[in-house]
Amino acid sequence: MSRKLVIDPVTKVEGHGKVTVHLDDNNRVVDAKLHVVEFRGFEKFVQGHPFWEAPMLLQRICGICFVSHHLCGAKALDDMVGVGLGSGIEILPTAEKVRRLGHYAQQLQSHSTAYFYCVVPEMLFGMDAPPEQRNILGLVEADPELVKRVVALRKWGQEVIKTVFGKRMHGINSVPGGVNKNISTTERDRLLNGEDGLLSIDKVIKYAQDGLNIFHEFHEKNRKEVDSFAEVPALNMSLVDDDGNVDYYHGKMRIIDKDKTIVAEMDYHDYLDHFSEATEEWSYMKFPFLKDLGREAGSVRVGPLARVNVTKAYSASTPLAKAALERFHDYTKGKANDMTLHTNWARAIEILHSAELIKELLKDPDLQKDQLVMSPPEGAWTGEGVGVVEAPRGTLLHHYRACEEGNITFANLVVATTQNNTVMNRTVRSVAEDYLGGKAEITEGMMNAIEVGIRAYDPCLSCATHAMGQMPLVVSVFDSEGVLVDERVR
Amino acid sequence: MSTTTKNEVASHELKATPMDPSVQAARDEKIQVAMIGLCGCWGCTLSFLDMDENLLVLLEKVNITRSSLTDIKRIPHRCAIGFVEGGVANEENIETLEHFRENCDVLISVGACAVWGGVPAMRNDVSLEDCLKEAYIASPTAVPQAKLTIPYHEDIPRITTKVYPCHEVVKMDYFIPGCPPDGATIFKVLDDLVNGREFDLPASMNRYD
Amino acid sequence: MHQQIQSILSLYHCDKTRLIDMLWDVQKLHGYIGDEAVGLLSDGLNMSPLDIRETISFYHFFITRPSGRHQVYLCDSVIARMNGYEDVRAALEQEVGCAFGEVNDTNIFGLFDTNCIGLSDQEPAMMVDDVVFTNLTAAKVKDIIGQLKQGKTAGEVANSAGKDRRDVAYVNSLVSDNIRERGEVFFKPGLDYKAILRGCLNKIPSEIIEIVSSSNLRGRGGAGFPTGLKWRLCGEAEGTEKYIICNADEGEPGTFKDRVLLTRSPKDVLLGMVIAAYAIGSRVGIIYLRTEYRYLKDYLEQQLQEFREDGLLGNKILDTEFDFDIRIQMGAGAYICGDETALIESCEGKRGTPRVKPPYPIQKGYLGQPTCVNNVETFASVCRILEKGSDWFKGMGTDESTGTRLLSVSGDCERPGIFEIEWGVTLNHVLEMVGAKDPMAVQISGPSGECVSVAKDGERQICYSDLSCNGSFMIFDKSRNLVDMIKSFMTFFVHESCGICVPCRAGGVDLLHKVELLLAGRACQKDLDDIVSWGALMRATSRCGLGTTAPRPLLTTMEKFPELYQQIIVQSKGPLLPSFDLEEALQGHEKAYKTLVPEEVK
Amino acid sequence: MSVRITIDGKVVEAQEGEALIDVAADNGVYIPSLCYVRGKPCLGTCRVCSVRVNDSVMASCTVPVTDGMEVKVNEPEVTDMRKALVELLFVEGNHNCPSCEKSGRCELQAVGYEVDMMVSRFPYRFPVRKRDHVSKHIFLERDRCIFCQRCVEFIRDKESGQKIFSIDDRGTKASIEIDVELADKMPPEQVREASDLCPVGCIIEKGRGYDEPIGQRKFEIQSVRERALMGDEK
Repeated sequence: MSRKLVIDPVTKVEGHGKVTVHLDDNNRVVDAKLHVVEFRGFEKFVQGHPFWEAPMLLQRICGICFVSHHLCGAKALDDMVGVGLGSGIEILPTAEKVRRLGHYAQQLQSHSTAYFYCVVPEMLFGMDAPPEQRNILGLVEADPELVKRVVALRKWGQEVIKTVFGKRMHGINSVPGGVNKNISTTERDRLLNGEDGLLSIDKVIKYAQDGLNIFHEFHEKNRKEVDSFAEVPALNMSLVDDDGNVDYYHGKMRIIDKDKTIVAEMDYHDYLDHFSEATEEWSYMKFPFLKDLGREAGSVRVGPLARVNVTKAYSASTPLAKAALERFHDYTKGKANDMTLHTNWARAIEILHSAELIKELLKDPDLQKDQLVMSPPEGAWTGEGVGVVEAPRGTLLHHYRACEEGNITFANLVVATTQNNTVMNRTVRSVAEDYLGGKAEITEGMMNAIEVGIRAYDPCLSCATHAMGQMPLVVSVFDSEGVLVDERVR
Repeated sequence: MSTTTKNEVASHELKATPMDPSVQAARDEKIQVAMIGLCGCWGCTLSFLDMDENLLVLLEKVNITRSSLTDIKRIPHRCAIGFVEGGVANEENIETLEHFRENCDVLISVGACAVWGGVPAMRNDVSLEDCLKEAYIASPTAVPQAKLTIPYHEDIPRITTKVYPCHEVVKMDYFIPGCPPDGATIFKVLDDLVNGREFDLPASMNRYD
Repeated sequence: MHQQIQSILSLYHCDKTRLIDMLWDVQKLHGYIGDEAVGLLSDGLNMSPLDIRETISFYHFFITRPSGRHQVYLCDSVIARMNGYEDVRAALEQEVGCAFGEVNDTNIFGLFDTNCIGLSDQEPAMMVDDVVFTNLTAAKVKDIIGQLKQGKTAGEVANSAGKDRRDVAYVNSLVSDNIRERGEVFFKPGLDYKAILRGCLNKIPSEIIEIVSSSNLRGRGGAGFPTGLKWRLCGEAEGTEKYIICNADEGEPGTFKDRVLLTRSPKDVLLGMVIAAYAIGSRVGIIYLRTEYRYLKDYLEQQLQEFREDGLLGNKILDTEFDFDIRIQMGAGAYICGDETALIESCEGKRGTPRVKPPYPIQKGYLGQPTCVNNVETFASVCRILEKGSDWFKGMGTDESTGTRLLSVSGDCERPGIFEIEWGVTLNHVLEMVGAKDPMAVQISGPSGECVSVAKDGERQICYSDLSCNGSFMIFDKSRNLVDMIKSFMTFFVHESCGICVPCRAGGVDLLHKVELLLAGRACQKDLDDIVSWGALMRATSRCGLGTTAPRPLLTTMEKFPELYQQIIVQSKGPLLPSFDLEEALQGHEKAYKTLVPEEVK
Repeated sequence: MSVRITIDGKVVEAQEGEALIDVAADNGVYIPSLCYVRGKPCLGTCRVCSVRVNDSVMASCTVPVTDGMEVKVNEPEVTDMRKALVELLFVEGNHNCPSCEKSGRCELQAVGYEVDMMVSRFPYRFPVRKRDHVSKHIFLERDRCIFCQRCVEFIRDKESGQKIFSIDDRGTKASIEIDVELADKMPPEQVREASDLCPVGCIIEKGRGYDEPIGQRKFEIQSVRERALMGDEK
C-alpha cells in the first residue's frame, strides 16, 4: 500500500516547516517535499511607514539574525539618503566598524546556537538516538561542562550585541548614514578581558576552536556516513571583496559552480536583473533562481557551506580560521563541496572566524571615535536603496523605495533561507531515498535523518516567510526627446 | 493540515529509540514544561536561552517536553506549564494552541506576538487577498508567464483571515510582554512558577519593545 | 461665492462664536459646505480651515460634499423598528434608486440614517430637507418620492395646503401633538402673560428665586437639580453678563414632549425664560433648538416677535428698566449637546464637547459668563408657578418631586403620545393609562435611563427618589427581544459619543461588541462579567453624562432580566473560546484563493 | 488659602484650588496621566488620573482641592480602573512598541509599565487609520494617537495663534489632523516641542530616527513615576 509519511513540525529550526514523503506500493520514494507552513507579510505592511523606522520593523522578521536584517535595512537607507557605500559620500569608519562588530557577534551567537544546541547533540548521540535525548537536555545530562561552555560562548556573543544595539535582541544601532553610539573603552575592555562571569575574547576563541574539533573528531569517526549524506549539487553564492574573499558586511554577489568557476557576478543593486522567484501551491516559501540558467540549473546555495566554497581565503589576521579553511578546501581538492553535513563543518569554521574578526576589530581605536553619522548633503536623496549582507544563513537583501515625504512605498526582501529552498528540497529528497527508499519498516530515527539534512542549512523558516509581496512599479526610461526607450516592471 | 488519511503516518508516531529508563525517570520527577512558537520570529524562544547560566539552574527542576529545541513533536503527557510564543496566523497555530490548552495546566503568552499579535498583526489592516496577491502574483521577481499560483494545498495550513492574540483564541493564564522579553524576565517568571510563587512581574522588568 | 460668504461673515460681524449659524447659512445656499467656503470663512475668522472643519465634522447634519437636492434622513430607532421601519427603508431605496449612505444617480436624493427625531409616537418618520413626514408606509413613501421627483419641494409635499410657516397650523400639518392626558400645569389656554410678568417685575429678583425654590421645582432635563438653587447660584456669581439658555435639544430617544410644549405652549416657555432672566439679572437668552425640530423655527420666531410687540421681550420690558431678548440657536445634529456644557460650547460655534467641571456653567458658562441652562419643561413650569404660586405647585406630586411631569409614551401601547402625570404615580398606573397590553419592560428616561421590569417594578413610583424619569417612556411587550433593543441603544451611544474621553469613546465600542457576541450566540458567563466590570468603569470615569449612562441599558436589563441573558450564553466546548469565530478566521484564505486563481487555471 | 486633605490616609497641606494631581505629586503620591501637563490648562481627556474623592471617582487633574477632601489613590478598585483605561488606549489604536521610534520616550508605554499592564483585557481592534506624511517636518502616525488633545490645545501658530493640529469627526471616527501650511512654517524647535509634547509616537519629527540609543532614553533612565514625583512638567 502506498504511504505518506509526514514530519510535522520540523524541529530544532526556527520557524514552521513540515515534510511529506510519498512512498509507492514498493516502498519507493515517489515524492518528498519540505513545506514551509507560515506566511507573514512584512514587505506589504512596512509600506506607508516612515523610512527611518523600516530597519526597526523589518528586523522583527527574525529573532536570531535580526542584526542582519537591521544592518541590511540600514544599508538600504544609507543608499536612500545618499550616503551608501559606493556613493562617494560614505558612512564614517566608526559607523561601519561598529556595525561590523555587531554583525560578527551575531554570526558568532547565531551559528553557536544552531551548532551547539541543535547539531552537536545529534553528532554525539546519533541521529537515531531517542528524540528526548538528542538535544540540549541530553547534552546537559551527558556533558554539563560542555553545556556550560556553550552557554558562556553564546552569552558572550549576545553581550557584544547588547553593547552595540542596546538589547540582546531587536535593539537599535544603525540610523541612516551611521550609528547612534560608539563603543566605549570600558565596554571594549569588558568584552576583551571578560568580567562578572563573561568570557575573555581568548577564551571565546578557544571554545570556538574546541567546537570545531568536535566536528573534526566526529568526521574522523564517521567519514563515510557524513560525506555520503545528501551530496546535493548546487551553485554557491556569497558576497566577496575585490580579492574574492568573503566579506560578511559588504561586497559583490559571486556565484560559482562545482569547479569554482564564476558563473555570475553582480552588483547587488542589479539583483532584479538576475533573479526570479517561482511559487508552488504546496509551500509559502518561494523558489528563487538565476534567470539566465533557469530554475533547475540556476538554483543557488547560500550560507556557511556556500561561503567557504566561494571564498578564496581568510586574512592572515585570523590565523586559526585561516588554517581551518585551508584544511576544508584541501578536503575537496579545490572543488566546491556539496556534502550537506559539511555545512556544519563550515559553520564551525565561521564561528572561529567571527571570533577572530571580533578580536581584531575590538582593538581598533576607530570604535571609540565620536563622529558617528554622515549627514547627507543637500540633494543627495535618492529615494531608493538596496542593502545586502551575509547573514549567518547566507546572502540577505533588502530593497526599499520611499516617497519624498518619507514613507516607504515599496519593499522587497530576498532572504537566505529562501535562496536555499530548492537545495533543501533536493536534500530532503536525497535523504528520503537513501534512508527510507525500499524499507518496509520505517522508524522515527530514519525520519529524523531528513530533519538532520534540513537542519544543516539552519533554515530560518521565520525569515523565509516574511513574504507578502510588494507593489509592482513600472520604471520607464525616457530619452532626452521624451521618447520611451525602456520600460520594465520592477 | 491535519486531515490524517488512513495511510498517513507522522514521524512522531513511528517507533523511536527508547530513552534510558533511569534518565527518563529522573526527568519525570521534574516539572514538565512544553514550549511552542506560533506566528512570530522565534525570538522569545531564543530569549529563553538568554537566561544563560540560569538555564542550567532551571533545568534542575524542569523538564522540557515538546519544544522547538527538542524533537518531541507533541506534548507526550500532561505539562504544568506551556510557554507560547507568537500569535495565531494560520490553521495550524489554532490547532497547536488547542493542543497546548488541553495538555497544560498553565499557559503563558510570551512576547508581543502572543500577547497582542505583534508585528505580524500589522497585516490586519490589509486584506488577506491583497497580501497573497502581492506576494505571489504581483511580485517583481515573479516568473514571467508562469502559471498563476498562490499557495493553497492540503499539506499546508490555511492562513487565517487576520492575526489573533493567543488569548482571543483560548484562555491564557499569564502574559509576559516584550519583543522579546529579556532572558532574565522569562527566568523570573518561570522560576517563580516552578517554585510555587505567584506570578509577579515588576514594572522595572516589564517592557513592550 | 466670495461675496455670499462675505455677507454671511458680516451678518455675524465675523464673530467666530456664531460659526454654526454661518455654516447653516452656507449650507442653505449651496446645499453643502465645500472647501472653498471653508477657506473663505477661515480667512474671515482668523481660524485655520481645519479648525473650522473641527466644528463641521462634529455635527451629523453638516454636509461637506454635494449630497443630492433632497436629503432624506430616515429615523432608525428602536421604536421605528417596532413600527415598520424595515419596509419603509426598503421602499425608500427602491423608489430613490440608491442605498442608504449614498446619493442616487441623478443627484436628486441622498439617503441617510439618523437617530430618534422626536416623533416616537408617529414612527416611522423621516426628515426631508426642512420638513418631516410621519406614520410612513411603503405606499406613502412612494407617493412622497414621486412628488419630489416631479419637482415639488419637500415643503410643498408636506404642506400641500400652503399654510404659513409661522403659523401653528403649518406645524400641525406636519406632525401630530397626540396630547392624551392633561393635568394642571401644562397646555393651559388663555394665560395672561403680561399679568404674570407684571406680578414678577413687582417683586425683587430674590423673591422670584424664593418662590421657585419653595415650589421645590427640579430640573426637568433629567438630573433634577433644584431650579431655585441654580438660579440663586447663578445670580450670585460674578460676571459682566449673565445668560439664560433654554435647552431644546431634546435628543433623548423616545422623548418628544418638548416638541409638543414648544408647539402648544411656546409662550409658557418664553415667559419662563423672561422670568429667569429677571431673577438672575440676564439680558440675553438663547433657545438651543435641535435641527430635527427646525420646522418649528419660523413658528417660534413668530412667537418671539409677538412677545416683543407685546412688550414682554426687548428693551424696557413692560416699561421697566429690564431689558432681555432671546435668539434661537440651531443645533446641527449631536445628542451630546443635550449636556449643558456641550450645549454651551455649541452655542459658541464649537464642537459640542462637554467641558471639564468645575467651573460649572453657573460660574463660567456661555462666553465665560455665569449661565443658567434649563429645560423647556422647566421654563414652562416656572411660568405657571409664578402665576399660581408655589403652594399650588407643591400641592401636586410628592414631597421631593413636586408638580407634574410630561411623559412621552411610545412603544407597545394603544395610545402613544403625551401624558401629564403627577409625580408619584406608579408604573402600573401609567401602563394602564396608556393601554399597554402584556408589557414586559419599560425603558424609562430613554437609553440613558434604566430598563425596568413590569413584573418586578410595577408598583414603583415615578419620582426623583424612586423611578426618576426625564420624560421618555418606551414600552416593550413580551414579544420583544430586549437584547436587540440594547444593541440599538449601544449603537446609538457609540455613534453619539463625542470622543473626548477614553472610557466613553473606547469603552462603548467594547460593550457594543459584547452585545453582538451575545446576539451571535458566542458569549459566555465571562462576557457577562466583563460587561458588569467594563460598564462600571465607564460609569465611574467618563467625563460627562453620556459616558456614565451609556452602559445603563445593558446593566439594567441584566439586572432585571438575568434569565434572558442566561438563556443566550453558551458554555465552552473544548479549549477554543466561544467568542473566537473559527469559521470567519478560516474562510479568508479560501476566498482569496478562489478570487485570485480563476477556475480555468486550476 | 491653605487647606488640609487626606491622600490615602495621610494628611497633607495644600493651597485651595490647586489641582489634586499636583498636590498628590508634591506629597510623593504618583498618579499617572496622559493628557495633563503641569502648569497648563487641564484637558481632562484621558481620565487615567482617576482617583476616589470622597466616595466618587474623579479625574484628579480636574479636581481643585478643597478643605477636608478625602482622596484614595492606591485603593484596589480605582487602581484597576486606571489600569483598564490604559488598556483601552492600547487596543483602541495600533500601539506597536516594537517598531515605534518613540519607544522608551513614550508616556503611554511608560504609564503602561506603571499600572502593571501585561495585556489588555479588551479585544485588540487593529483599526485602519491613514497616516499623514504630507507636511515637511512632521509625520503624523495616526495609529498611535490617543486623542489627548495636547497638540490641539497647546501648539499654535506663533503668528496668528491659529490651531495647527485639530480633530476631525467625532467618537470612534475621530482623527487627528494637521494644517500643512501652518505646520510647514513651524520653526524646528516648535516641531521638537510638538513631538515631545505628544505622549505617544503620533507626532514624529521627520528623519529623526533613533538618535538616542536604547538604554539612554528618557523613561529608560528614570521611570515616569520618578519623573512625575520630581516635578517634571510632563
